[in-house]
Amino acid sequence: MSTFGFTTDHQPTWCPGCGDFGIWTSVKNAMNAMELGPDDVFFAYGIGCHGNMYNWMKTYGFAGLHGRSLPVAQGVKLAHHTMPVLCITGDGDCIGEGGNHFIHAAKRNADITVLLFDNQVYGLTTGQASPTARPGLKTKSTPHGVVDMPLSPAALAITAGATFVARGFAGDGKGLSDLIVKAVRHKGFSLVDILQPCVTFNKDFGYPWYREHIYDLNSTGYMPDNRVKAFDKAMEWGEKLPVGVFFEEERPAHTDQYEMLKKDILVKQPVVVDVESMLHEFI
Amino acid sequence: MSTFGFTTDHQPTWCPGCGDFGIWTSVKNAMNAMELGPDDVFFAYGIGCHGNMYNWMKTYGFAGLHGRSLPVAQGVKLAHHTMPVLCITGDGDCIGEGGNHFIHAAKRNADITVLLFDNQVYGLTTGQASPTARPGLKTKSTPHGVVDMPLSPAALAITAGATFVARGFAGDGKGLSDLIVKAVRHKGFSLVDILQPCVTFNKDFGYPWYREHIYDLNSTGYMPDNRVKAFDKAMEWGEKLPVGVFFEEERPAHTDQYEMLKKDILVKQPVVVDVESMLHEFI
Amino acid sequence: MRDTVTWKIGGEAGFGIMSAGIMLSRIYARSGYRTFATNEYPSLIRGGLNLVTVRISTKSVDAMSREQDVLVALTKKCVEECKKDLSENSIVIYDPKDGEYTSDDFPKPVRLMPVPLLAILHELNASLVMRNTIAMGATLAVLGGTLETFSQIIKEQFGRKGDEVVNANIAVAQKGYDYVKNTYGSETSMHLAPGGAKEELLIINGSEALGVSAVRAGLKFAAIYPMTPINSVITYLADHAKKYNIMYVQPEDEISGINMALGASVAGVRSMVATSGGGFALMVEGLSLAGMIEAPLVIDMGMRVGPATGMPTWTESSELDFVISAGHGEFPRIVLAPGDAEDVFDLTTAAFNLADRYQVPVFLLTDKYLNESHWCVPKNYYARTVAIDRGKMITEDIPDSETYLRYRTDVDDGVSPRTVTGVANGNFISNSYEHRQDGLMTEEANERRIMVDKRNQKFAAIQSAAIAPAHTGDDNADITFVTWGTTKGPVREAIKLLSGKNIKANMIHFTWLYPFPEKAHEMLKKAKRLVLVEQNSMGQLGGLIRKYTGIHIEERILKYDGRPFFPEEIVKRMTL
Amino acid sequence: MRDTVTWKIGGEAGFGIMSAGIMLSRIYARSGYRTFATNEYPSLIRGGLNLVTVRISTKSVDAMSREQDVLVALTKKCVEECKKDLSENSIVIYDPKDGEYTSDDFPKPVRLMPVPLLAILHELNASLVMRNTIAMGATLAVLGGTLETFSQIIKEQFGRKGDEVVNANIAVAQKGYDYVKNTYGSETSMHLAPGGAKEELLIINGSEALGVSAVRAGLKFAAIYPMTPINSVITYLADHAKKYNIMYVQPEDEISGINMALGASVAGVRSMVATSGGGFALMVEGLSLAGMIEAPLVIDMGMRVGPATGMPTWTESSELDFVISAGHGEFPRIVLAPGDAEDVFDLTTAAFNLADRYQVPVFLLTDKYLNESHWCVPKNYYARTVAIDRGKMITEDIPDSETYLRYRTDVDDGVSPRTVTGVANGNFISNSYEHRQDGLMTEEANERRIMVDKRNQKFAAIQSAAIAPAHTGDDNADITFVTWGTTKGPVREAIKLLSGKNIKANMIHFTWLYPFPEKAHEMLKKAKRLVLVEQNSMGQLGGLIRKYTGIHIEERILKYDGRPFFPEEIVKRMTL
Ligand SMILES: Cc1ncc(C[n+]2csc(CCOP(=O)(O)OP(=O)(O)O)c2C)c(N)n1
Ligand SMILES: Cc1ncc(C[n+]2csc(CCOP(=O)(O)OP(=O)(O)O)c2C)c(N)n1
Ligand code: SF4
Ligand code: SF4
Ligand SMILES: [Mg+2]
Ligand SMILES: [Mg+2]
Repeated sequence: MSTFGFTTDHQPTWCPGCGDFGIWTSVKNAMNAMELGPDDVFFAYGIGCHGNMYNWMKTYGFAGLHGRSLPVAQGVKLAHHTMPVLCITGDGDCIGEGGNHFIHAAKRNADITVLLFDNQVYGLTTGQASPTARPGLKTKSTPHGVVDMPLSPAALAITAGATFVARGFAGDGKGLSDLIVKAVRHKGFSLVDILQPCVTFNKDFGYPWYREHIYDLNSTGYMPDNRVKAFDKAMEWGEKLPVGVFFEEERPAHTDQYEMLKKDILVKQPVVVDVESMLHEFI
Repeated sequence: MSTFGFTTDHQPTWCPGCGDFGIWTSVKNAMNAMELGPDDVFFAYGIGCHGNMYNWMKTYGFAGLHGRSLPVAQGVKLAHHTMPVLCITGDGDCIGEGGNHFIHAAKRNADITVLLFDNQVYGLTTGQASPTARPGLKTKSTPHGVVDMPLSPAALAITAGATFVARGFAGDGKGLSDLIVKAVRHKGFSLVDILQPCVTFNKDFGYPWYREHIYDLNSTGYMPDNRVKAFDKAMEWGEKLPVGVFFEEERPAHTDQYEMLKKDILVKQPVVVDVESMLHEFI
Repeated sequence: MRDTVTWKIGGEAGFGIMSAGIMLSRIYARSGYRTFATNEYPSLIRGGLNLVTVRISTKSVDAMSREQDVLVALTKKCVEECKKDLSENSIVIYDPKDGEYTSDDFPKPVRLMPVPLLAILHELNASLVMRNTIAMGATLAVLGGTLETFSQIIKEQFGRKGDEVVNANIAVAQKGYDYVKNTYGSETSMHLAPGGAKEELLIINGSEALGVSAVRAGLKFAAIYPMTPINSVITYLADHAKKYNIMYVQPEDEISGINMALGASVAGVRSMVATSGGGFALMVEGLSLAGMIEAPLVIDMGMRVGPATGMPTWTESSELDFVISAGHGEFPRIVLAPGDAEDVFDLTTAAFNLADRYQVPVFLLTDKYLNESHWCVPKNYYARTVAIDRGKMITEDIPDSETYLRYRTDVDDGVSPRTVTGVANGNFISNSYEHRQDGLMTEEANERRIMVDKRNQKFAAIQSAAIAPAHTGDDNADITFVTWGTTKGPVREAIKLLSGKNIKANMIHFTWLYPFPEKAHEMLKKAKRLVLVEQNSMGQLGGLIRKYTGIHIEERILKYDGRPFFPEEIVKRMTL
Repeated sequence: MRDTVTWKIGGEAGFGIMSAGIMLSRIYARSGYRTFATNEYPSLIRGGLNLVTVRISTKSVDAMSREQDVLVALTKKCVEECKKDLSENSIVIYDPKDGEYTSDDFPKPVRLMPVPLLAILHELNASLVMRNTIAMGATLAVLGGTLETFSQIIKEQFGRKGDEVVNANIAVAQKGYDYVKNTYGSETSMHLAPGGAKEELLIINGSEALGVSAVRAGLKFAAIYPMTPINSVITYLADHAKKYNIMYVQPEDEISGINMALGASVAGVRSMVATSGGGFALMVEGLSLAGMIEAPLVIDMGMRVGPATGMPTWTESSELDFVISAGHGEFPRIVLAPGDAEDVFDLTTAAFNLADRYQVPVFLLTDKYLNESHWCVPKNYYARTVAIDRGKMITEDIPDSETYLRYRTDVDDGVSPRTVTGVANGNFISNSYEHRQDGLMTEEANERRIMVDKRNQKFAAIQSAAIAPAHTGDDNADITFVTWGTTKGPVREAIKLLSGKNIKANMIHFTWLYPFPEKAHEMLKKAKRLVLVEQNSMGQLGGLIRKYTGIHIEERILKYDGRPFFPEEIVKRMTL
């Protein structure tokens, strides 16, 4: 088995202590566990601190627009469906700006893996509240504390039709890389919502807070086989906060719906047109 | 009690038999039941067959862009929070193009009422599949039938934080206008997902089909007080299909979060600035 | 006997108005005539008034005439709305049940030919949807045609539904035909002169033409959200996806559409989007992204009446400035605007090659008039071979010893070779941030400047491929019309009308709008008197010309009421 | 003694670089000097190199100089990056722990003043975040200032945190001050001449200035999605919302933002959005909607380096063409571009009035340089009364006998009176479809034409309110710089530099860009030699000028590397 460092000449620019470091390591470990090298995998990045990762992660990739990594990923997947396609996205990127794409990618059961760096803030724009921010969180855009209810990415995915929904923690390297491997191996839309401490703009939810509150759902005997139960768990956030696999289901992925992809990837499909028959219908 | 016809010199242009006629009547009846006249209420319309209603519905209104009636409604509500604000929207408009606004308006618990004309198709663009189209439905964009799972507007609303979620049927005038009254009277985000036959582009789901399959949830002893149960019901679609109120909850609405609105509507708030103190911080 | 007849049919949506127009076009196209059909309908599904106008001629047809010679009115409203556009001695076919008229009810004297459509249906126990078939039979009698080709087309069209349907249709057609012959005699003033040599002609609307051309050009991926006037592109692609191994996806919105298309493009397939102004507005950020990552993309931008929702089913050409300047930041793009179905073929196939060759977004500025009119074009024009040039594309693995630089700057046309996904050692980042040659981010002043210069270098390279405007007509004309896109046909016919008045006019017609074709300057300078003709209220091409040449065209004929130009109207609005 | 000193401080994000710059500006602004501060930082939150440059002068300061006189380098990287921009005899303050240098390590001879920052912190048991405070103390010693005002500012700033913090800060500042005085003597070549009369001056960045001005102008509603470079607008509005009864909403995306703002506007409140190019791209459809429904709206469009994500924290002015042509269909809009903090006040207050008076969207084209630089502006300038003109707005109930027509066409400026929600008998539809006078849909040709003409009528009306470009400098100059927005300051200083070389130059500076101000034509025609100066690669103002006047400015000084112009550079790039 060959292992890859995926390194470039850029150094990570995340704040010291940022949860993104841990996630990055887990991502690389997961790739190595699956023996996927820089030319074997495609990463579509959002814009945010999370997205900056592309500069130190050498693979086929696309650092596109804020909120749009899921459509890009789906386009790539449809054109090259044998390649694993992952999204590196944030809570602002994926659930704020890109919320519509999120529910629709899940609905289509697009065969992509979404790694959501969930820190409750817009990190890169210096700390406004994101859609997952918990009530009370004081940020630049909510000087008196967040008032509305947060959105749960996991619950949204479950509602919209995702077939693999999990939550991980940036501080749990091994657990997280295992979840990523499962998510990538899953055929269909997979989400790993990753609890990520932002040490600079979200002081309320740091490593200690998460360590104290999370518990491993799958070791409680919970079986991820029921959408309603999964929804219930995905909405849970209080004294205890579950991590692990919430839901898993086998259902044809979006790319399974296209007959022609059984032959070859779209990129390699020739242009075959019988001009006579093509024009016949217009005569 | 004064009653209003809300009429203009435009005649409805919906296809004969379209479910939109029935909804329109229920809407007018609901307004009359609440004694709301043309100057007392604001309607924000989407673009679609549903949205054409503005031409024969005389009130304060806004026929904006495809998919954007919810943001418009929220802007109006924030500026004039004592006025009831309703959205006339479609499954394409609200869950396709406008999906992101839908989940975020629900999250904010914006005090608006969303009437979703749910016909499973893009009617006005001559019948492509919409996000709520059931598997198998043949449309112009899915000549071999819809393949992916539909989105449930009710389930999405429940997941995103809506505080009043109901489903009605265009063919049940009385039941529907009652639901609309409840929805408008509810303080916070309210959705009435309205099953609407499109006689021209969706032959699979006509009046008879719905009449045969729907049942009144609230007369089964179901209590709309639990989000998880509501989710379960909102995902139900098979031999039986529930209509009625799925979920209801009291929670401060978006406009309740603004201290200053306790004084007066924003439109009437004077410009009060003490220039000295304003500039002091920059010296 | 006449060279040309303009025929119009009108009724409610659902009456089969559109299909009647297509069928009439087909009948005559198969019989050695040229045709052209336009439609008008309101933005609603049922009710209202749908109109189709078909011009049939023994010669080529470039535009619609302002007046019609034959009107088939299936509702009273149709008579009311259309009578003002009838020429002297026009024939009006209508069901007397819908209303009784005398020639005096019309602005100009017409010949009334009531045909009891409903009564005939009743008599034959035929269903209401066949009303248009009777009207077609009656039409053929009026025009001096036969039922032969029509019957053939009925067989082809309804064959799948069984003999009964076929025969019923033929029977009602015959009834309509006979009724006219028997009641009004076999000679009318509208008999067409015999058609010419029979050439295989396509009756195809602009959207279908674009779909066919795109497939010919190797299109593999299209993500299109429904919107008038490009819905027929969706229908064409969705219906033919399996047959031609192409992928059509209906995205949740236009933003997703363009980003999916860019993903597919970067992965290595020819990819496109189609939309109208409002949908394109949502793609503007994605356009800027395409410019930055240098991804090929073809955008079918179907114009209609704006701003905002406007009049969605009517025509206008007011998105020229918009597409040229859309997107934040500065980057090259190409803007093409076909004027007719021939142009659609040439420019669509060119668009895909240009997009790949220069790694830029390429616009096809179409409009409602182009997309929804049914054009008549020789099959041979569309049967030509299409050369596919994917530009600098690397599909072979790169040796371990080489370092691949996606945005290498040592290229003199600004275009760097790109890999497709999966090429060994070919990985790179398509980066929306400013980047170095390897695709990774830079904020360094010098690297930024170099990368802007690289992208801007393409302007010169593209200019060398630019298509000069077409100069048609007398070189020494006194009047030179300057126009673009679909005003081509009306202006061309206006020139003919002027020449009938002994006024020599010619035309400079732009199909390549941007980067502004340098050759246009010389052409414009030579003209004696320039007259700008545009389907918008601001004279956008005029602005573009002044911006790039300094030439100010003061004389302008602008139209912005949603209706296409009629040749007569252009002549009328000239100061002669 | 010097009239002017340019001081720079650099270190990692989190070192308090930005606040040091503001504090130094405040100290000197309170002491009778003028200041100007710019910043540079990469698009990341930590690490990297943040730089703030402050120019302090006894005279007015219009721009930054290319070279610095004093550098406070808090990291080794800072020395490396900044040494090339030091002028001869510059003073370099640094912590010897970060590196040891001799003057030879610098391109030009400098005076090194190592200050043991960390050692001092250690000695006083002070925390690392106070490092910049020592550096400030050292700075004041170098510039020949006192600690008095600085101590006062420390008290104001940290007062809330308690005496301990205040005293600790003052103590470290004193140490830094004393260290320099004791080690390097009390005279340096950088001593500033005494300040002038003390006038109350604001130190304010462009975003704050815009926020303040908007509130003064009666802003009531803002929906703004975060984006560099307008994040400070959000912070300002969110922090002051309660105090000034304004509503700030964070929308889920920019599309929602502009549609919320239009809803609020139609309901009757002054409303705005702010964004950068990528976010504005998403608002383009909403812009067209605003044009169609004739809703007032102010759009703060903060430009930065594009295309796409580009270099988000750097400056460029390349969205002029974009905002002028953005949106499908044709409709009037107004584009304004402030050049400095004074302009921000004047144009922001004007923007809200213009939006209401003409019922059109109005752009404030700002940029990163304007938004994030700290300007020094007399308080009196900002304390002036602001006249609020809401235009044709109906807030009183309409009698039952009257029929209210929202889009009545019997107005000669194209502007029809609008009601606010709730006015009795005032209900109407804001309609994105083409509409009749009452707001209901029309597709009729004539009604369409009339409504387009009505909207286009506003162009002439707006033209009468247009602000001609500012003509500054000698009327008979040999060189006329033509520019817009924030290049104003650098060009103004370049003119001074040229005048030092006995070359007479003047400037035509556009703050009102669109509708193109007619008066500009005459001004441009008079000039002997026109030189275009723009912060973009295509010379967009140049294109606009040619489009509207035919005048082609061939000589162009363009910059597009993300850095603002320096006056010296403009002079250098001139062919003299
Ligand atoms: C269209 C658009 N709007 C806004 C921005 C500005 N922006 C950049 S990153 C960001 C938020 C990032 O938040 P999140 O996705 O949570 O990422 P994080 O930085 O927290 O990892 C925003 C709003 C942008 N780049 N593009
Ligand atoms: C930005 C944009 N995209 C596309 C369209 C075209 N369009 C008009 S109505 C419509 C779909 C309407 O579907 P739905 O909301 O379900 O309404 P219905 O007609 O079924 O009532 C679409 C796609 C548009 N007007 N604007
Ligand atoms: S701001 Fe927060 S999310 Fe961004 S790099 Fe720093 S710690 Fe990480
Ligand atoms: S197309 Fe369908 S939804 Fe639209 S008016 Fe006709 S029946 Fe109603
Ligand atoms: Mg985040
Ligand atoms: Mg629908």
